[in-house]
Amino acid sequence: MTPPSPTAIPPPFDPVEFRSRFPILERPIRAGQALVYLDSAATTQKPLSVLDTLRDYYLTMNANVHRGIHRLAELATEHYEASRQKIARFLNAPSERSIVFTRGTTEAINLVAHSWGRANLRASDIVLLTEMEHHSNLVPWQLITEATGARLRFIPVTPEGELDVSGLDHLLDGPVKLVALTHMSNVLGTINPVEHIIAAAHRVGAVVLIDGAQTAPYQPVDVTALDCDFFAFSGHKLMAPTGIGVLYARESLLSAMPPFLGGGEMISKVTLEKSTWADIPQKFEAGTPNIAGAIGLGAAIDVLTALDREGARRHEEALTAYTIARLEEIDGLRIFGKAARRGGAISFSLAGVHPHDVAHFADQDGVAVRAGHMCAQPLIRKLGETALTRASLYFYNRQDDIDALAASLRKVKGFFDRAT
Amino acid sequence: MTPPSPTAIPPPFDPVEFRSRFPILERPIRAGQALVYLDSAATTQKPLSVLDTLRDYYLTMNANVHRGIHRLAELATEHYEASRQKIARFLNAPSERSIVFTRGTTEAINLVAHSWGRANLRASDIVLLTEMEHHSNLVPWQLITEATGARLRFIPVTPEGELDVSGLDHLLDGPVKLVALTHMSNVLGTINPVEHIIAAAHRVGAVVLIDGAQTAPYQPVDVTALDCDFFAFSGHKLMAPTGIGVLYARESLLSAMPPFLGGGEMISKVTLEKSTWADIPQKFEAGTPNIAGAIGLGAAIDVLTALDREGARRHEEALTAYTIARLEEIDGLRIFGKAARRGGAISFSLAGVHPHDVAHFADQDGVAVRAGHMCAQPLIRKLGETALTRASLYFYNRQDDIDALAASLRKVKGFFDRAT
Amino acid sequence: MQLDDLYQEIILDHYKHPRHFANIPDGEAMVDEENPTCGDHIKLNATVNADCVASVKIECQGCAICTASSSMMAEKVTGRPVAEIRDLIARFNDMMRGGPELSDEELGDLVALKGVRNYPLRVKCCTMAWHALGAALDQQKA
Amino acid sequence: MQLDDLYQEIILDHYKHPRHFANIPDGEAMVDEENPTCGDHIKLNATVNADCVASVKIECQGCAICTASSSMMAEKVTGRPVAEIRDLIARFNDMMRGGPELSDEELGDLVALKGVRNYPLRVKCCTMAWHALGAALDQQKA
Ligand SMILES: Cc1ncc(COP(=O)(O)O)c(C=O)c1O
Ligand SMILES: Cc1ncc(COP(=O)(O)O)c(C=O)c1O
Repeated sequence: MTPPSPTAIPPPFDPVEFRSRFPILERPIRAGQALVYLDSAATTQKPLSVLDTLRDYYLTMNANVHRGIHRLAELATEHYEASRQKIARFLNAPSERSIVFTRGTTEAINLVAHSWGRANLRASDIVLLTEMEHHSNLVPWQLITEATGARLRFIPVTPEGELDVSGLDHLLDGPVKLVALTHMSNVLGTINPVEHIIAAAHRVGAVVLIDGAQTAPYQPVDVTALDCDFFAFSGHKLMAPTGIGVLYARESLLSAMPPFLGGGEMISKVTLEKSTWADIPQKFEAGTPNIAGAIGLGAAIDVLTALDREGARRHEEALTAYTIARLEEIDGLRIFGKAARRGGAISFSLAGVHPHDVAHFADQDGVAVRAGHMCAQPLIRKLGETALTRASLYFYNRQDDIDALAASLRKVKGFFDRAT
Repeated sequence: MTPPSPTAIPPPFDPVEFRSRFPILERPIRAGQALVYLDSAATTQKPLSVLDTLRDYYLTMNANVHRGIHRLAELATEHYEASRQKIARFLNAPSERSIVFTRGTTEAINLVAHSWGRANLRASDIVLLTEMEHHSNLVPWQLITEATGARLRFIPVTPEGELDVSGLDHLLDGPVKLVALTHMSNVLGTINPVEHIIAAAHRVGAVVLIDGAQTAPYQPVDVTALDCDFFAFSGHKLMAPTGIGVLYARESLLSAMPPFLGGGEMISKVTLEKSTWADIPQKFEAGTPNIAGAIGLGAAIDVLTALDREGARRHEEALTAYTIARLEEIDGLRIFGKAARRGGAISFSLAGVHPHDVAHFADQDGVAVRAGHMCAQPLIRKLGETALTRASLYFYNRQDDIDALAASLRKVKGFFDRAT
Repeated sequence: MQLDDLYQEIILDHYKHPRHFANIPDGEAMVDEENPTCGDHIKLNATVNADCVASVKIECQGCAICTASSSMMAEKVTGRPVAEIRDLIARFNDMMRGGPELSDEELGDLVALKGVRNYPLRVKCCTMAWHALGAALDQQKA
Repeated sequence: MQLDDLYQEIILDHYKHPRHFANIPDGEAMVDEENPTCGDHIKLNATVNADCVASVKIECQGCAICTASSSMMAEKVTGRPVAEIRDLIARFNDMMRGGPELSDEELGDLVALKGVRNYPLRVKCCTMAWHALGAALDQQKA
């Protein structure tokens, strides 16, 4: 668990070596059948170093954090807080005080909705979202605007699957208090022009939350350069264990926000009638946290930090282009999302075959893809569909995976075409 | 991960064999120094079978649950839901539909406070707690009564560290909507007469939440026999990974409660403006859950289920009596909590030595105990102290551990007595 | 590929040429169900006459299994006594979830759906229409 | 046991016989600080006269390290220029958190607290009084 020196220049990204760190990818999914994992936008696989860190934690330092003064508690606390520091550096946050551990992106956004939202949203205030949000960045705002009387507005999506920001000034006109949007669509792969939108939102005094669930794994994120007010991501989508995620929040906002969950750790002085709160970020970490998860997230961040990230990103970019090219050769296949700036989530329909059947056939060939609404029902409906199939990539994928997918898709197409 | 047949009669509890499943207990905490772990009320150590289950999950079936129709998603979902069933059986809940996965006890209680509390508490309603609650079962109610205008009342604690239920009828007089209390004090070890209090509360129409963080690891819990409405516990306190816990809730209550966190998984139909909710328990599990944690919790439950639990409990009971006897031999040592029914959390003061110094000295001998307010400031204050030292046991402890503690306490006492 | 047990000829036939299907305008469906996991969507209307299922109309946006199951069900139940169909719904759903098998004789064409039991994540696709029919019959009673 | 570097004679002496300690009634403290982790509690009043720290009064419920650090600090700072003490507070706290060491000469008796640096979880016990004094001096300025 020695963290790599941040100044060392990493060796060029080596896709074969990188893939070899993920034992599950070498393991047959059924007798004699290789796993072709193309569902990384849902969750990524975990490298051995992360699994070793988890086990090592439990075998050598398991204890509750912050509360004990024995050696195990000291070790656990040290590693837990070291992970927070790694995350601050990973996001280029000014301080680890603005890093709150959550279960994942969903809890992070709900934390902002409950704490910042209830304290700051008044009747007829406006929360501006987009039509391409994951349910996790839509439903919390529906709940909180219903509770506060605030209203929702949406930046529309173009037929190409990009945000239509031509009417942004108009959408920002009025008492817009918050703009919350995804950095990258988990359906279309589109990378949104968040810098532009953040600047525009700040001009009218709105704060901005970026749902970074899909970008944090993919490209370097710099919250200071972005100048966003909140940034949320999930560990499990960047090679870390399940059950851990992060809310970055501007320190001044976080300090001013009322607590969300109450309990141990987040207090300063407690009487039966009244309590005062701990300093940030502890104020927002009530109860025993996912200690092993947080330390495992640190190990996953170590993997990313030690990587030639631009090389890894280019590998995935090239593979995305390859995927699109191979899929477009298939008769009746239609890809949704043609954005110029995009990541490796590729959704499509196949004429005459329902996505469930597509995914089922693919699975029989060992190819794991997703079918359904991908937690973005409003977007799928806007695209005129009820369900899509999605293949999504990560740095460990290779052309072979795509070739297997394409072969499987031709097979299912053939099967359903024949049966007429 | 084959679950033990629930009907098999387990062999008599064997403390030596049981202890051998916890490798951390055999590992020196410093060069040449054995670990004496007496902080299990804060968090327990993990048996190898739980760690193997975690690793096995990541190496053979890691995928997001409920959303995919490929083989990995199928395996992950199957094991995640099997764990929910194990927990339902473990608590003797009528159905797994009343089992909600949370991060731990703290989040479970906050879920009830936010969802049930906001929907049901009105100005001048009363929430009845006790003076011995952990901050996690106090602060959420302070926050929610402040938000709703409801009021708090407290069942007092006697000098012996038991609940004084003589005035219970009086305390239940008025618009008492909820009674929330701990099953076992994490400071005093006292096991509370919850059956009596639940019956009395139900007679006046109040619902009852039991904080089972300390009892679920210790003794069999039967929520049906208890007839409680909510029951919360943490995995990490019963040998499971960090970041996972459980809320049991009566199905009728859970169905009627509004959602807490919004996001993926917890929805049925989503439009931009409005959403409808999934059936219970999914309605309360927004976002990607701690999948590995939940499955690891299932493995920990397997350990308990396969155990001669009465034998294990009696082992801890005997060790508790031994601990009290050995500690009371020490000059100037005072034990807080003299309840007849009690578990293995033993808090004490040592005349002339601050608990921090006690714990620090103990740690230098490899003995891990806790010092401070143990997340129960109001109770500690009521006992007339600002901090205490706590030794807490679990089934893997043995007399040697207690002897080491006693020796260490004599040493620190001698050290501070000398220096006058 | 072992898919032939799942996607049998008769299932594909019902998928391509579903029976008793019709457009049901929004708000005119007795039952309107969505599978939140995947977006499968069924609207269903049923009429009862002299204690028999007189007619079933379905609009289904779903996969081959969901569509074929809907179509085969509609064929199977039309004209049959409500009490018998209620019983069939219960036992069919139970069988799909691992309960006792119905005889091939009783199942008729539905035999083709038995293979779905080997694919737990598809069982819901198969039982959705049956749940919807049950809900529609409940409304008739009320 | 390596505790002698931590619990030196002089620390125990200040713990048993703290200097500049007094009862400070609730509400009369300039600074009233609690360590949420452990319940250590410090109340502190300080007066300034002619740019010097004229007096420090402390009420402390804490461990040996916390108490001794409070007592030794009070002795050290009384009568010294405020500017010098501010600087000392900053550098002392910094040293305790791994920053540059102060010379033994400058530290005087405080040298005995250096050993606390080897026990990260005790550092807060040691710096609490210094934070409180800093806060009290800030109030004098305002
Ligand atoms: C009685 C009691 N309630 C609640 C909690 C809080 O549990 P957690 O920190 O796992 O949420 C604890 C333990 O810390 C406890 O002992
Ligand atoms: C864009 C986006 N936002 C939010 C989420 C929710 O993340 P989680 O389920 O980890 O909370 C996801 C993934 O499911 C996502 O892709």
